[in-house]
Amino acid sequence: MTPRAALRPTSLTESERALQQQVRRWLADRLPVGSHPPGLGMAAAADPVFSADLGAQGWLGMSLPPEYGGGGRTAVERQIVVEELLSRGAPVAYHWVADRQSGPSIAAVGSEEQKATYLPGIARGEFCFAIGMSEPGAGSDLAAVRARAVPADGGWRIDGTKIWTSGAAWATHILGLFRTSDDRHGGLTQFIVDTRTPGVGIAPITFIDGSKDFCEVTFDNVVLPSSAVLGEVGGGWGQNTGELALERGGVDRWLSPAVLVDEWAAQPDADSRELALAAASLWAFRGMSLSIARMVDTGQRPVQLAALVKEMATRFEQDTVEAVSRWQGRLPDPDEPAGLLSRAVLAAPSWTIRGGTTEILRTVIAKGMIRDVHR
Amino acid sequence: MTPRAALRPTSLTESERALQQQVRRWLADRLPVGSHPPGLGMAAAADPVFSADLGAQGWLGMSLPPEYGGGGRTAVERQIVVEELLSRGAPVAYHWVADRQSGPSIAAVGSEEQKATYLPGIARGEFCFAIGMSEPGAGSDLAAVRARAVPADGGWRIDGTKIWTSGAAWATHILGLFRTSDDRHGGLTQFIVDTRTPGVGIAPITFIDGSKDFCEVTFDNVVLPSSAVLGEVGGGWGQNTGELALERGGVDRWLSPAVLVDEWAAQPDADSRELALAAASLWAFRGMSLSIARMVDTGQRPVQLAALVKEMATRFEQDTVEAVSRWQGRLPDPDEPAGLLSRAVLAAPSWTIRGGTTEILRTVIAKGMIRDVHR
Amino acid sequence: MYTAETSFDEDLLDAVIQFFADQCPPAVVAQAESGGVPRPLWSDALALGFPMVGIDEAAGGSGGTVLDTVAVLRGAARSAAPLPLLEHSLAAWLLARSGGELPAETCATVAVGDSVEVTGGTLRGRIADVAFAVDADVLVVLLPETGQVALVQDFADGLIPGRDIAGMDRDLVSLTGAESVLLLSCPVTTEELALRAALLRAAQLSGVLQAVAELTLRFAVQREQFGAPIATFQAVQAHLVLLAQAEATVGLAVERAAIASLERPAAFEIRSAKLLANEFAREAARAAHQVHGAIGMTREYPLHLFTRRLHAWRTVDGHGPDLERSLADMAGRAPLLRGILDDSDWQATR
Amino acid sequence: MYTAETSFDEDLLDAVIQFFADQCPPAVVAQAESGGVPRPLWSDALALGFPMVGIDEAAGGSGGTVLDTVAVLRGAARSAAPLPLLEHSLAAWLLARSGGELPAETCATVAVGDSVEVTGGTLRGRIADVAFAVDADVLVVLLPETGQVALVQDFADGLIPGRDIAGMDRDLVSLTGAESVLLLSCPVTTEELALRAALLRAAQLSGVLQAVAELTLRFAVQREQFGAPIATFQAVQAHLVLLAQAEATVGLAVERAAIASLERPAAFEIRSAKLLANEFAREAARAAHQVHGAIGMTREYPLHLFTRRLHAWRTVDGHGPDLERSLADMAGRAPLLRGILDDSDWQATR
Repeated sequence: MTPRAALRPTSLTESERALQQQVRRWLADRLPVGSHPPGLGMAAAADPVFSADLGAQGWLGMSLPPEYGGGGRTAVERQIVVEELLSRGAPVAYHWVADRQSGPSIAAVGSEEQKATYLPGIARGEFCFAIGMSEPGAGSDLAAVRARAVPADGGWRIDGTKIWTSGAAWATHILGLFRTSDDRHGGLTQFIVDTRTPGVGIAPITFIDGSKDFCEVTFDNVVLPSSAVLGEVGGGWGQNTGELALERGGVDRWLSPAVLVDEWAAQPDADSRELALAAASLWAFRGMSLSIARMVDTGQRPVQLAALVKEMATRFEQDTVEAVSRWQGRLPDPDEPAGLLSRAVLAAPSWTIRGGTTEILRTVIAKGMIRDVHR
Repeated sequence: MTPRAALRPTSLTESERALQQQVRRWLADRLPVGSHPPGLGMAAAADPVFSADLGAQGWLGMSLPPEYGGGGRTAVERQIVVEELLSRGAPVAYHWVADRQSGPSIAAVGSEEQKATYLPGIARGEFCFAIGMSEPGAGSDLAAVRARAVPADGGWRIDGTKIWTSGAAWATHILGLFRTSDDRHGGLTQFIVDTRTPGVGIAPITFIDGSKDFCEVTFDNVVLPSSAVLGEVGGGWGQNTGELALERGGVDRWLSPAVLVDEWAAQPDADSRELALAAASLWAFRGMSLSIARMVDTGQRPVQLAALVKEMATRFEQDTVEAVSRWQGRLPDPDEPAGLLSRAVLAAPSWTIRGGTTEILRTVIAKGMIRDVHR
Repeated sequence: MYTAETSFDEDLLDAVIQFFADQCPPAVVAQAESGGVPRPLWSDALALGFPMVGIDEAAGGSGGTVLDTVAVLRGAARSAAPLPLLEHSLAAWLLARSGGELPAETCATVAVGDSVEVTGGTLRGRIADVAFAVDADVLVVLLPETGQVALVQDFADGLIPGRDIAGMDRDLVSLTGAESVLLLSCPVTTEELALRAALLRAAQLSGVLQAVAELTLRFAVQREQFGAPIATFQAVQAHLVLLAQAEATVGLAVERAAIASLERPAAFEIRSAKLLANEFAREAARAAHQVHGAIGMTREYPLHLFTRRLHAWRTVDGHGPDLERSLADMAGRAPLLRGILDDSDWQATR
Repeated sequence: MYTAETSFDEDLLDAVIQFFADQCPPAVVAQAESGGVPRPLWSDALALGFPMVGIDEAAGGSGGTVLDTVAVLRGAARSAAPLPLLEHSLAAWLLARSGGELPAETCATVAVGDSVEVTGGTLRGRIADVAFAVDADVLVVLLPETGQVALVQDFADGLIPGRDIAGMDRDLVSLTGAESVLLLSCPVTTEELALRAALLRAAQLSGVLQAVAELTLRFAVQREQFGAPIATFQAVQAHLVLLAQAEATVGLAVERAAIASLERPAAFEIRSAKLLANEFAREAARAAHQVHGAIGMTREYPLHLFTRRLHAWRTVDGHGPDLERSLADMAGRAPLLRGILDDSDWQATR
């Protein structure tokens, strides 16, 4: 009845612990401390070579079907790998979206041809996907999407602008949402667009921390084959919200400041109340993410629970960065070697915006609760 | 343009400081430490003798016109007296509503006869007023008031129920809001009701801390003379909201936990962050209340500012009580001599409910800001 | 060996919830504030074995683990049961760990006798804030000085009654040497007892948080203001979401801490669970009252039965600066995240 | 004697606001992150006397009190002016208090030389994090060891440039003995300098908070989602109210602290104002970004010019545990409320 009713405690099995140890050993070797500037969770650096190496270990596309190059492994196993990556601030950005979001989407609703075309490359870490959803007039309100796809020559012609697209600068593909009819929700369709297609323009929008992986993507008379449609024509709304929903409860929602928290916890004079709250919260969120992954592995779709976790975990991430910054004081240029905290302070607002704002999530969660009462 | 634009720093004049000293000397004598169980701001105990003594000093009805027994003094002077009372947890409940709210209302919109009848007694601390606004179906939404007054025999007959009326048990009068027509806002009228009038029933509703000054007031065929109408028939909505508006910025919105904070601040092991925040906030709110009182004295009506202060000051009161309770630990029965903190913990939720809930105030303030942008 | 699947006994929990929902409506809870523990309710619960769940059968218990004790306390707390279930359980556990057991058909409470003197089998000294002492037949006292536990009877003479913020007894016990005392050697440290108390108290808080979330949601869906159910207003929805998060987070945390405690001291997990329970209790009480408005501030509506317990329980058995410091010390002792991801006894080994 | 009516120079404030609104649009601010202090803007401001407001005319200043300095810094901060107005003002004040003055037509900055050695009129040592050192002609260094102040020129050789989170210079200065140095005996303690810096920094924060509140309100009124301006959603309104509260509270607090400082050290008032400014800065940055959504996360929209300054300034010149402890110590030293209601130098006298 209530969201909690579904959350069951779980812990790692022996074989899962073995995987954890294996990943740790590999990362200790491949990514020793000091070898890379640590990043902030899923917003870390992009490193195609690292992603390819990870793919070679079988640690990308883990939950994709083996017949398309995937690992056929569980959500929990994928979480174990991701935990180890994010807690080190590893450079995950090149493969992140494809591994987490686009790959599973294609596996779920893609055609045979699409699965064969994209999934193996995703599992190898070769393909970098970016998400083309937001537009200047359509941020939280995706039904306001105006970029349009019209049938043309047996395929489609798309025109319009997508904005705030993370990682488009180095993406090989964009999974975009376009309007194929005027029906607010029913008129949206997802397309897979190769970024080399003529008419695709990608321009960086400088992010608040000075980085350049936030992009504006323009589509000027871009001609696509009919095979570019992902799933159903007019089914983009449902496919897209489904895609988002389960990812909300993942470890990436509370591990963004992982490296900072670990350093802070080691300081003897850290404020004990704030450190205690951070430690207890990290422990609690880890348990919730693991329980959600376990539910996914038993075929459940705990969409409400995932939203519940994201809403508070991302606020926790911000609280923690604020506590550390208050304690540490002067914030240097984010580009300096000691600039990780500054980058976190600047990027933190995005954590409660991307993937569903706090405000939107609260409405979604509350509506679900009200619906359940009336049931 | 913005609410701040109107707030000007001010401090006490020499004569105001003299009044402050005079009140302190008198209270040190009349109400020495240990002579009374300290209360929580305006929700302290009721003590008609104390109120009469205060009235004899000229410290009630201070801003009422001298021709009706009032002091003809300023809002700042009244604030000085109230600060000293509330910071000691003095038993102010008998005169509180009459002095703060009903007296000024009658002075503003009452008839000559009403002024002559009520104001001198209010200034002497003889009359105790209670407010009859809320009903079971009309809490935040006063337009939903259903208790009804109908013309009868040259006067009015009233029927219905008012609830959550603080202090009705010992009130001499109730200033109530009744429906005189079906117009949602324009159909409400204020009446002054002597609690001895036949048909008035007053029954305590036990408050969460076990106290009994929260009441249900029933009106069963209560016949009133036409002189019982305060202000205009149908003008109750505006009169009532005006009455509330300026009181919101007063010192009673941040002095509820005064006695607790003073004790807590003296503890050497109080959490320094929380104590520092409390001290700085008290200092800031004192300045804001004083500035608002000064504005009132120059004929301004800083209604938006007052709401702005109430919204954050009452949350501050709750934060502070939570900080003290977290620090102190075990909470005894509120009736025990050491039970003040327990009473504060229990009563604190009412501070962001009474006089306009946090949620309602935010809407009121935001609407004002939006209106100002469009101006 | 407990596995990834080790979980809560849902059937037991359901039985407890149902029993208290039937037998312990708000009127019974309110009545206990003046009338003390309702003995018929206690007898019925005892007959069903609830107070002795988690205690070995060899020690007169109902069997099961602390995970089952958690289920009982949570289920009872959902109805704000005015019974010394936690205290009785700790008393039975102390005795069981010491090779003893509680008398049958009894009502026990528990205390730590820091300043109690043991002389030739008699006890002398005062113990403050003993929960339900007035109602209990048996007082079990941990005596850290001598490493013993005492089963005390006939202590009513020296009692000075008091209450906590929820209206439940918290009494001053004066032991004069005249009591009937059985002393046993006891391997349990005050630290171990405090940890188990913290876990069980957090379990109670998790039950109350469920009740508060449910009550508030139902109220918000039914209550109309400005022509619509208040649950449709964004400002109210924010409170409802917080309440659901409190229930979900504390509920899972308590279960995980209980499971961890089956194999190790689990000080980090238990303290984390208690800290989260305390913090969410504070925030949930605030949110629930804010949604309810004036109605919730009265004793005519049942919300107070729950929020007063949130306050009573968030401030005992692990709270405030001491709890925060102990947890922060553990967090700083080793790489924090590694420890959390390992989910093993990292805090003891580094 | 300052009276109940002592207040802010509104005309000066309006003039400063207008000047910077005209001369310092977002493009100029952004440009300064790579190009350094825009010298024409500085020259124009200097010609109008703004950087020397609050410094006695006898010391080459524009006259007025620290209340006027507060007005200038607030007005300039509303446009995020990328100028060393605060630093220049502190440098001029240190010299004025020591009987000296800044050279005309200059751009100065200020530092405390805790580990600077003074030998026969030359200085040796490193000073970290000196604001705008790269852009300044003159560096004024308080030397607490010798009770002197040094006016240093020709210090460019030893500079290692750095930046703060707002993109403004924060440089490492190495003094080698080769600089041109004028030493004066100085009565100002590091504590006094720190208090004045805290007050002026809080004044800057108050100006930025005004800008952020205004920018966010305008955005929320114009931006539509789900068919309505987002300012009509309760969830957004909560943020707008917080921003208005930040502006109102910090604005008044800074003015009151400045007025108090005209007559006494006002450590309690200044530290309170800075703490409130820091806390509201943190919360306001969060609220403003939350209202703006993704648009505000880019450097194409001006919000970042303000929120980055909120972060830069909330973490310098009085912040964190040190500030909290010093304020808590004062609060605990005497009856707190009495002291606040007295509004006098209570913290020094008890």
